[in-house]
Amino acid sequence: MIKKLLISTAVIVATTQMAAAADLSSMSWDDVVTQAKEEGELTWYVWYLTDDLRRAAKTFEEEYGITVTIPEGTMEGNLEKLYADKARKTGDIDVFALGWDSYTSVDLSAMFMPLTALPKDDNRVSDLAGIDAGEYAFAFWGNQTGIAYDPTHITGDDLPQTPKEFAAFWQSHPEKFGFNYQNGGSGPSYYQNILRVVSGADFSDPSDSKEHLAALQPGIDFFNAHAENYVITASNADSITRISDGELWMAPAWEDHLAGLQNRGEVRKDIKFYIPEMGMNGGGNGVSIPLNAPHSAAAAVFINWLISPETQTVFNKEFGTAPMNAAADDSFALIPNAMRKYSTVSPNKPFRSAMEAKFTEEVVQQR
Amino acid sequence: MTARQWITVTLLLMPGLGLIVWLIGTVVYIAFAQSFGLYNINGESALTTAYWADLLGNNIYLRSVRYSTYIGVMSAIFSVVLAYPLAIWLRKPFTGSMTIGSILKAPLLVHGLVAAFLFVNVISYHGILNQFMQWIGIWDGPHRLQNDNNAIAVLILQTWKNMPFALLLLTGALQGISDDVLDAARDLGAGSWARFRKIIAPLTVSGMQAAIVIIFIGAVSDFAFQVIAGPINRQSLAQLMVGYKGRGDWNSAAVVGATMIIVALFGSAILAGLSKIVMRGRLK
Amino acid sequence: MAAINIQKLSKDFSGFKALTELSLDVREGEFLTLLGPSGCGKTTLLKIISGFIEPTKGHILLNGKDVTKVPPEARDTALCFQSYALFPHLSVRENLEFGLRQKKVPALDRKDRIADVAEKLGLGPQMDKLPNQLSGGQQQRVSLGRALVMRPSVILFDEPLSNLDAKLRDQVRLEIRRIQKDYKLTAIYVTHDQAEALAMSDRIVVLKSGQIEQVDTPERLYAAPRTGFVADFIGNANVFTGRVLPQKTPTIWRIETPIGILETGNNAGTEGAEITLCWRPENAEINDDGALGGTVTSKAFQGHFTDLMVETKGVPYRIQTSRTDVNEGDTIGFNVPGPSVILLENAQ
Amino acid sequence: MNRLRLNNILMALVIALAFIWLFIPFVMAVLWSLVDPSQPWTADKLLPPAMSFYRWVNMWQNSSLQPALLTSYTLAPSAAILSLLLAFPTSFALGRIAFPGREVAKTLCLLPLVVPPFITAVFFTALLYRLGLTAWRPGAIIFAHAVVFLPFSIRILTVSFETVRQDHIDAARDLGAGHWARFKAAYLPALRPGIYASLLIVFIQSIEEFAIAFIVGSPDVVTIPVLLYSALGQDYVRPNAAVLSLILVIPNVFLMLFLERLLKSANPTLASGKG
Repeated sequence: MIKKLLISTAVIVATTQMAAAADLSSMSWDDVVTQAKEEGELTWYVWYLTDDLRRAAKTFEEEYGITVTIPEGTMEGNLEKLYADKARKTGDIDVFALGWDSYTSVDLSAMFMPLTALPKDDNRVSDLAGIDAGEYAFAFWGNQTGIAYDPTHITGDDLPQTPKEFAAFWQSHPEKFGFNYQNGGSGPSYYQNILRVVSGADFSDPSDSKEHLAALQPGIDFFNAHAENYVITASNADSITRISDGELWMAPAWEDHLAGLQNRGEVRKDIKFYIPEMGMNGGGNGVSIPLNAPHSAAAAVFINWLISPETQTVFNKEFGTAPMNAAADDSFALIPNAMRKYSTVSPNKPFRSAMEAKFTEEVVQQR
Repeated sequence: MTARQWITVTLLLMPGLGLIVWLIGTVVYIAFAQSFGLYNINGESALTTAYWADLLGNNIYLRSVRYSTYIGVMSAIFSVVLAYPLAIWLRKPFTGSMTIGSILKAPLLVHGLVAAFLFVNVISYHGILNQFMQWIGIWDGPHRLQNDNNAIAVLILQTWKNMPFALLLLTGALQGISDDVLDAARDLGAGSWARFRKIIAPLTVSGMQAAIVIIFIGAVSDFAFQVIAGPINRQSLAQLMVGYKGRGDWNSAAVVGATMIIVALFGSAILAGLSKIVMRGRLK
Repeated sequence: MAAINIQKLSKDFSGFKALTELSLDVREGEFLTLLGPSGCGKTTLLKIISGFIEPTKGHILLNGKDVTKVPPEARDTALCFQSYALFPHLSVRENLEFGLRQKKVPALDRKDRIADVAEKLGLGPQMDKLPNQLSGGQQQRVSLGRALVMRPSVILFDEPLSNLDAKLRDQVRLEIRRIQKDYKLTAIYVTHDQAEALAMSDRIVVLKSGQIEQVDTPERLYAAPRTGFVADFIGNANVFTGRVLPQKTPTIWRIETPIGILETGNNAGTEGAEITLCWRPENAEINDDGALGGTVTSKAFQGHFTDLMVETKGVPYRIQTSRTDVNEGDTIGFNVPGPSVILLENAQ
Repeated sequence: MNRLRLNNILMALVIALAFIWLFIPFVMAVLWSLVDPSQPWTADKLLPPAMSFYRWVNMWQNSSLQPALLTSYTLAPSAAILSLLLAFPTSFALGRIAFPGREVAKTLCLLPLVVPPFITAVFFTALLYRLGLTAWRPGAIIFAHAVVFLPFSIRILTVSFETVRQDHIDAARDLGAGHWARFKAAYLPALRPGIYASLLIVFIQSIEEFAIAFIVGSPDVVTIPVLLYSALGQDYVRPNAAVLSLILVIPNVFLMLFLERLLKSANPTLASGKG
């Protein structure tokens, strides 16, 4: 009765359903492109910088005449929708963006379509930060966490590189260093790497067993010992804007987020960025096509455009991302390539979420 | 009332009241059911108090309950305490009282989220408040006002948003008191304070209780103000619930939801009772 | 118990002159009624005496003390409101007790005074009820009781009976008068109902547009109204203008009026003078060979008398008679006895 | 008269407070919405160095503002109409028929106001998942909005039904009017202001509603409050948030003022709205 009731009150359901996803791998690339143009539209589920990505997708729209719609949504919201749509014959999602480290916790073959139809390009990246997504996903957005700092207060050579040096900085400049623990991954990447180095726990083991979490205790004590000297910020954006305002001197940030804000004139251009030697998480985001995508041809063509060397160079220039195509030019990145060797792999779930809950409860909540 | 009339009345009530009771009833039922492990979305349902036990021991949850109740009570009190004298002052119309009334009720027109943004904008590191304080020399440098720890920002926002609502209800209640009754009290020797305590307060208790209850429930279940302007190290019940739901942990979200309903009901009952005692001198 | 003197009281509501230069003395223990059409300033005067309105000019003395600037809560007066104004959330007992509490009268004394007033007003069974559970008459009595229990030096009434039905009004009227006498209170009573004024008052003040028209006992006001306004406002009166004719005998004056010539023993002044006079409809005596005559235009039976509208030479007037054989259209003759012709001042 | 002087002082105080409490924040928002990206508005300058409508144009073209406006301004009227239809029979019963337990029914109608909106949002979503109706998000939101705002429409229509004069109905009936004619002649004139007021109030409530739209709707359905919330969240850019705030507030202010005038002509009802 309830189902009938809801259907009778559903006044406006705008989405029109196209034909079921044709099997692309058997078609030649030109046929795929012609079918994509027939489909004429695609929906790309990506959860961050949606305004700027819409502007970036304009060049694709002009080139192929296929309109790209990017809905608003959080990462969790999109994931929830992905699982909810799985049961339907044709879902709403054509291109699905996902954080690279989440590919370990998703059953790729059951969810996504193999991207074999795309023309061969060995420079693409499907194995990133120790996770190989096979042919189900390609990385399109390399990002690296690090520390953004205000050069007017700290010069290049006395930048803290290890937990001890950070503690010393906190001591000498109280409340000048801040990091977030929610609304964005930059702060978590920072405190997780400090926990790793201080406690020496094995971060490749994903188990969230009691002992594994208990091993982190030295790191937890480290943070609580210096609680008064550092500040907790509200989100990625909050950390960076507070450096730009001059309230903070240093704060963890995403390389691409900082570059994007600087290019758009939101924050001061002179803010610098570096990866401390103790290492901070790097990774990226990938794209793939759900099995029941309504416009799979258009999706394939879009992905091909997205990870082409030309687009990756534009992304590097405009968003400061680490390019995910070997042939792309990465000269506009904020940091020299040599420093990228300090990039570490972020720990896997469920260990990571258990660690985040433990840090929130035993450090943030104690303040 | 014959049986036929009963049938027509129930049929008439079905689409309106019926749906309300169904939706709210189902929602509350699911909240409590899921908090005990039943009616699960994915996976099997089994009656268990594990979720409650787990959360009742969890520091974040306990702080969240205390924090949301603190916000709820303070917002209700501030809003009503501010609205009361204004309502009494505006009871008798005088030149300009209409404009003052509409100015004071203006915040009702502004959406909560917008209010939060405007407020955060004003108290931001380089906002106008910091600049003004520096300009007149009280502060030597800009102060960090945003996301302050004891949630003064959230309380200011709640009061900014709820005071007009309390004013609306109290003005309505005050209009129920005829001038003659107040003149009679004065004629019998009651000064202005005695008139307030003996006549105005008791007769506006029900209006005030309604205001306190609705504002308290609204403030306890606040999400937007907390997320935008609230302190970092504490979460409101709604924020915690949405957080658990986001991580797919529906059962913990249900426990927090159930707690919110309990706090809302018992809290408002206690506040209503207290306000009656304060205003009327006895609980009758 | 107090005497009140009102000296040159004026009240100007931004242009509208409610009261102008009004002076009045109220004797101790007297039941004085302020009577007049609506808008004549009687309620304004009452509110000034009770302190709710401040006069623009003039003074009020209570027992010789100037209370013009004293606020109502500090003035030894008690007001019974037209709307009763009982406290809706307090029981009858608490309503009666309210004023005593403000004056911090000791508990024992309060109990006695309340019991006394409750017994006098027959409110015993209603003591613990809320006002909305009482009938109109009972509410009125509680309002009266609440004022009486204060034993004020002056008790003020603002048309307290206007919301009661006729039967109840008579009964409560007598009660108020009886209690006022028992407690020997000075009372000022405002009403627009002349029957009430005549029945209850020691003296009546007739007010017209903010000024006193006449102050006197009910009987003299009825018998010797000063102006046409008072004559017609208290009871009914046929008012005419007339010219004095030459006198036949030194003690009889003859006055020519639009309906014929009237003779009276009262000194109407010199021959040819223009004067105003009136006579009461019930004083006319119908008999066939009467000096005056007229045709009956309408007839209204009122129980112990019949009200006749009569017309002579196009001029209408009223006659009340106990005879029941007169019908519409009859032409009747009648006399107006000399003593019942009342001479009025010319100022209308 | 010191009371008059006291009033004037207090009035001046309120106006000054209103200036700080209302006027300054809005001016700040307008200024922030005009900041041109060429030069960020830093602390030392009182006014933004470069002002232009770039932000407004940018938000109009690139952000999902247009779909959000479309969604909001189609969701709201549907919810208003649905709420009106659902409320009609109940209000007729509550307004015209005296049945025992009517007062209990009236208080029960206020249930949605007592249950926190986020509870309704989260566990209505749970219900949708259980029923597998997650594809019907717009319909679900319209349904949820209509039911959650029923207290407003029921209350207004009940009051309107109570103002229908029984003698009008009897007169029409006496003159041989059938059911429909009687409704048109006696009921409709008295109900019309109530119907408009109810439609308008639920419309405004639905436009401003955030909890259900955010939880039930995301990620497919985006209303203006949800868009504003996301702009204030992770990718917080102050000028863009300023633009969205003004877009959300300005139509509402006019709608509320229009409602105020309408209600003055109709009858004093519950015209309060909460963000």
